[in-house]
Amino acid sequence: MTAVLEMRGIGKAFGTVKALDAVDFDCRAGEVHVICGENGAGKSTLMKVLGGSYRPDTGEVLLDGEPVRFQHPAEARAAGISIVHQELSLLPFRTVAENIFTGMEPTRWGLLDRRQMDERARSLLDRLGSSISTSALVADLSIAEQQLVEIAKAMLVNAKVLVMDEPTAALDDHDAHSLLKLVGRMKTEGVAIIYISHRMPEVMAIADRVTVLKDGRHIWTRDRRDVTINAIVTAMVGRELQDFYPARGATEPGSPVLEISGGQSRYLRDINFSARAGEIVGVAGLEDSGKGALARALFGDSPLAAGEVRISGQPVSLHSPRQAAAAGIGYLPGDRKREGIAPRQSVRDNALLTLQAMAPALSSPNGGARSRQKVDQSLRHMDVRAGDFGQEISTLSGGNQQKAIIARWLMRNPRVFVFVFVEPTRGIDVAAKAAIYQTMRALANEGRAIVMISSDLPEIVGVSDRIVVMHQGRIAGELPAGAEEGAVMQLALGVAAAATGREMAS
Amino acid sequence: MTAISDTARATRRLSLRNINFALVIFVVLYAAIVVLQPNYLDAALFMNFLRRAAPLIILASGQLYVILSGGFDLSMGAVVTLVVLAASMLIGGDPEMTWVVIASLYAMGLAVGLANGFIVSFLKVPSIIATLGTMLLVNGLALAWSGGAPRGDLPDNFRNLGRLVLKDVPLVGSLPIAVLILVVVTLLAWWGLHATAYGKRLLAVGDNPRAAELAGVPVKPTRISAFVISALSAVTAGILIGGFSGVSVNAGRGLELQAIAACVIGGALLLGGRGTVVGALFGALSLFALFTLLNLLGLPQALRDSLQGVILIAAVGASVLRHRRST
Amino acid sequence: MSIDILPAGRARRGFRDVPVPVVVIALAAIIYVTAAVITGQTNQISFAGLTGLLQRTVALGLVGLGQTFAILVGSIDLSVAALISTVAVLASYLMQGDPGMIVPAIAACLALALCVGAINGGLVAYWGINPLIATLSTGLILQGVLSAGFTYLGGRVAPEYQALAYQGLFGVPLPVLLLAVLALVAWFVLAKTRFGAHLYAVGGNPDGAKLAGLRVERFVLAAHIIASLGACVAGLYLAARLQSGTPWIGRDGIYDLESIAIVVIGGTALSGGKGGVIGTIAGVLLFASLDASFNMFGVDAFLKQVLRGAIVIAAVAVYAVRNKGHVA
Amino acid sequence: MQFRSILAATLAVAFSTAAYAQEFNDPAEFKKQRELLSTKAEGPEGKPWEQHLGGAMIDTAKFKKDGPHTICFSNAGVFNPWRVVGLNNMKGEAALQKDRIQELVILDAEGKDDKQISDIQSLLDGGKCDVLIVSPTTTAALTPAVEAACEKLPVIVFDRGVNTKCPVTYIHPVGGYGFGITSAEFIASKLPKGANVLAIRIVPGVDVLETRYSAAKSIFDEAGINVIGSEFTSSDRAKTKSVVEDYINRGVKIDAVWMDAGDTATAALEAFEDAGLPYPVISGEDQQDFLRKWQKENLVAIAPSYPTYQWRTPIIAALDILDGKPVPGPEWNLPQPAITQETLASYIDERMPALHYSLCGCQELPGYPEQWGGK
Repeated sequence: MTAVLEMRGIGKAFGTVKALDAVDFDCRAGEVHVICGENGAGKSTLMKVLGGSYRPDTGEVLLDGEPVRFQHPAEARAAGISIVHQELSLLPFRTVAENIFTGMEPTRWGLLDRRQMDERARSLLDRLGSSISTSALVADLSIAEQQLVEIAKAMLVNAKVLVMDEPTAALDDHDAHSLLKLVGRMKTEGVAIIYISHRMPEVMAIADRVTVLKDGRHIWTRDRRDVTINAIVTAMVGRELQDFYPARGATEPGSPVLEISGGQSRYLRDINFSARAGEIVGVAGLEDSGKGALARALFGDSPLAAGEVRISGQPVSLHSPRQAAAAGIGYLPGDRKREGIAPRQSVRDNALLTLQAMAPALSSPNGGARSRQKVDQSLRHMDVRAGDFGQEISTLSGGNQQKAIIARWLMRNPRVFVFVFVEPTRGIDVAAKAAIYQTMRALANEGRAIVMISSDLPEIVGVSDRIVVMHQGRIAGELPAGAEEGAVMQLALGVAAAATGREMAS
Repeated sequence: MTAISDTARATRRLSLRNINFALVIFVVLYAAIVVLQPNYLDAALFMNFLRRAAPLIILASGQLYVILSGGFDLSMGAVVTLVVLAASMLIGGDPEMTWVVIASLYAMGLAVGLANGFIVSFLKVPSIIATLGTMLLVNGLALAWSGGAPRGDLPDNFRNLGRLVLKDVPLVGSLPIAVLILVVVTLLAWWGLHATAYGKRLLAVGDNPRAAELAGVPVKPTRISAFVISALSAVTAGILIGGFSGVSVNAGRGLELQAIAACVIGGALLLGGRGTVVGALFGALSLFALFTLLNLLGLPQALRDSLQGVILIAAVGASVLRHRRST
Repeated sequence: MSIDILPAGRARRGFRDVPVPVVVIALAAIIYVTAAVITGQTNQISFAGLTGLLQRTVALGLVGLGQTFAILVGSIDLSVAALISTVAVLASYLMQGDPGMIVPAIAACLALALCVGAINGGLVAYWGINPLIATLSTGLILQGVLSAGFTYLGGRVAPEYQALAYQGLFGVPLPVLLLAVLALVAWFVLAKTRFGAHLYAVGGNPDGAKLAGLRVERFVLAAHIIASLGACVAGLYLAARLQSGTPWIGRDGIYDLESIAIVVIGGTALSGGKGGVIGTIAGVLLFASLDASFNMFGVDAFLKQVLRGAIVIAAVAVYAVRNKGHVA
Repeated sequence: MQFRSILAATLAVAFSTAAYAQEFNDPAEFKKQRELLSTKAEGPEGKPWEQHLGGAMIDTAKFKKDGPHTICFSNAGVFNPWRVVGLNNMKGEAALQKDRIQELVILDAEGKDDKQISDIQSLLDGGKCDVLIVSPTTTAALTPAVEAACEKLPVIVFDRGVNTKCPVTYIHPVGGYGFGITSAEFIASKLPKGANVLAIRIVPGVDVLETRYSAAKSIFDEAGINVIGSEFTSSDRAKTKSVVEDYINRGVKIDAVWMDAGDTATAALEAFEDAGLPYPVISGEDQQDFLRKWQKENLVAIAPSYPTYQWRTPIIAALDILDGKPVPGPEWNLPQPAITQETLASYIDERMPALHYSLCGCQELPGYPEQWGGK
């Protein structure tokens, strides 16, 4: 089998930073070639070179053996390279059909052929097993549905090469499964598929070959048969990673720190939920199961309409994030870029933001607990890597940004009793993941309650002391530490709700 | 690691250059003024220059707060007009009334600022439209109240705020009251933005309101107070303008755009998140030095607009290029 | 299952689903008719009264059409007022009453608008200067050169040209027809062509549009050129209607801020990617019926300003208030 | 100095290639207005708004109509105090004649030519008007609209004119040349040859203002007086004061300040006060603040006027026309007096606001002084 795509000796530097250093890569028709690497390893840069967003400094790209040099994404697209982007590139106020055809609208006598658009969009979505209406506005879709539209958009062109950059990051396990099936089908149709993922089980499930990049260099490319998860991880991190998931707490959890009884809202029904000091409660569920709504309710972002919330036994009112913060809840948002960082402010100011938000408005920004030494200490404690904590946070990698945001809440130590982590490791590389799990465990061991809301099943199972599974706005059931992924999935799908769920409610 | 510290150094150099750019423009323009008119080097004339520039600088400092929060305040000029007209009508030439009336002027400013803030924060009207609306509204109210022709008169103790020059002051020679007020206001603005937790909140809100909210920042109060500060600074500027030159119906015309321009020349990023009071100060001084220079050159009035446009494009264009090169 | 989890692609019903233009037009009609009835000037609801009303929409409507394009791609054009003045003056200066110069003068004005639009678009799209600053500056430059070069009325347009602004077809004034035709063309372009779809894509998500293979800069440039052409046509219309252009008609008409206001009132998002020309036409109708109603009630000039300010805010707030999240 | 002139010249050349400025130097009109200034007015003594300077009368029998009448007025706008005082005068006159007037309908064009054309159109469509008064925003722009109105109604134009003879009469004071002549001749008479005068003006390009400067300039040239600068200040007091300060700082002695409109005269004087210099000879206008300052500081000054009482005349003319009485026409020249040292005291009224125009002829009208903002 010959390679459809070949990239030889690709180098790309930004200023003095070498993002790619003589990387070789190829992909054959009908294979899934997975690229693994930490954030900043150069995966996205390599794909941007392929997609025509960047021009390489050195090396060449060959498509069907012919050298190509893309000046603009338009050319790459025309050449049959199709990319499902990690960052959603959709238009919220346009319909699904219009989005799928962005830039490739069919015309008839010079006019948009909307009927053809609708029909072809429908058949694409059907192929993806989705029933989204083609005339729905994208703004009205869930994140998972938007991801499907994104994939449909990439499939529109009869791609020779299909690049999927963490396509399952936003999907829950169920949707991720159907996506993987689809990838398998496309493979049999002879498409060369380049697949980027941080989810190791997924990698092992679909890969034909695996390539590992590190620090902009090609480490190795091997057949799936010849690799193990451990080997991949070791190559990515550059050392052996032990104890990926930290050991569970040695002591029994203490008294309940956070209690919700009778919680109701537009998206939630009958929420009775508690988290005790020293435990990590994992909240699992499908997209739209209400687990996101639960997180937002806990942080006062979309408050409960009825029910009672207590923190350390005291009833609290959570009607705004500010109230929640004041009540002692720390919140790590899932969408770092949109909800986490203030990109143009310094690392230090980002870490200080909550303290500054809660301090008297006219007090010094660096007074008392907000002193520069204390922030720096906190940032170093979190192992945030930056040349200078005074630089803008947007210059840091995603993992370091996430750690800085955790530091933001740690700065409020000891007045934070509950931490709510939403998708704590989405888009974060393996090494940084492990560090974040360690931190969560350390926070719990200090006597706090941790609520971890995640779509990543291995993470839920690996980290949680207790697993709460949600289904259609209700708590479907609860499972102990170390439960099987399958059991979680059954509850999430509503299959096993009857047995366990009722037990828990009583 | 080395890569990161390189960029870090680059950003630090950059922020230094950011301030310097407006400063450089100012120094160059003022040097040109001095070439034409060497007596502008006299302390007294420089003080007089500052006295005249004071309202614009104060407006720019207030506008900066709104710009940093991610918005615009187009209603500033109308507030200046309102202040000048209201002062003359309420005081009616009676010096006893001055301080009471000044207090009520600030109350009016507070009301306008609150209105702007509420419309933007709660009614979710984009600030460019919201403050355009209040601009029309306030201007109309001021004119309707005065019947289109100002009534009453400003007594000397009010006028002195913008007009009086203290002579024989140690160190500086002469010292206009307006410059004293300018120094106080600029220090206050600097303190509020760079030396309080509030200032950091404001920057975060302008940078990413959603993230700021989730970090516990009271986004709406922060944003509303930015509009209030802007309106209060417009009141201060209005008092100085009324003091400097007396009552007129178009005292504030066009000042809002000049204030925005000053901030932008001073390196503030439109739509929020980056900017400094020192930058706005030198931005306003540059703009004012430009006006003075053009006066001295005796260019046709009309071309002064053109040159202002060229300077704006140059200032913003240059900062865009600098940023582009650094990333 | 009473839970309110909304299914994919559902159709919601309610006030928010009534298209903005419909609401705005209804509001305009109610205001106008109420004013006419209350003040007893029911003959303003006649054909003549209505054409008079429509005539009031022409200049602002033409600018608004162009402005819609700029705002749709997420930009904005503050230079339209200065360009209107420039075009009006240039047209009358070049014509000097000579009918033979009508076509060359129009061509020159269009060429000028093309240049101004290209400069605006270039500064915004290729140089990356904030559109408010870029177009404010080009406006200042234009206005300055104009007032310096033409201190007084620069000649007059040809009588035949002037007649165009005052003649009608079946009783409908030609300028109203012009606005209607151009609005139709603009609607057609935005709704029915690839170019239009691409403008929405560029405005709605510039990064996404680029990844989808669109040359984003070109569309921003094109939108600015269209905005300038809109202002140009408005300037040409005003030159015909006023016989000669003065260097301050654009500024006095506040066409820059008012055109932005009507576009936004018509439901086009300042952030781009949402809205259209029907909303703009609705917005200009609202402004015109307000104008006419104020006249009927004999509202004092200053009070008029107050009311207009309040209405601009209220009209946008009615829809904006339901938005979740923050605006700035 | 050289640097300045080179820079100025370069810029001027760069921008002025397309320069096209209408000439405002019409010697015939200059001469005519100079004569009118000394012409004896005809009409009732002490009521300059009913007087006229020479000219023909026009027969209006064909417009005769039974009252009471609806008078419609399309106003350019009320964007400056002069127009505000004027509009009050007109309303005052209408109140005085309220028995004969059913309604005075006023549409305000807010300074927009386009809107004024529509306003006139809608007044015609409304069908209520018996007579139409127009104060045009711009001469040329309003011509077609006025022509259309003439076909339906008697039309009276005042302040600025239109390029058509169709209105029954066009009411205006002597004019801009007259204004310039009065002020400049006074200044020239007080200064020696070679003295310096600074001209402060509002905006370029407005006919009624440009003629004032053109007349003044030619008189200064004739008298050998240097015009050291001509600056536009948009009626902005702060700008006026700054501009004058800049001129003072140049170190050139300013012997006189000539102004094409008086609203910022006191601001110009303040610049001299602040610099500790003696007051210059100055020409202002008939606003109270200037007159008071003049009296208080014993200035050498004159206040020519473009009297606001001309706003009363259109109502008087309208009623006369509808009565079929002949009126002065097609041009109705009103007298244009100046306030001098001798007459100064009689024009000062401490009750009135600072920017009130003394030649309003409104002292006897109902509602004075409250309606004009007085106490």
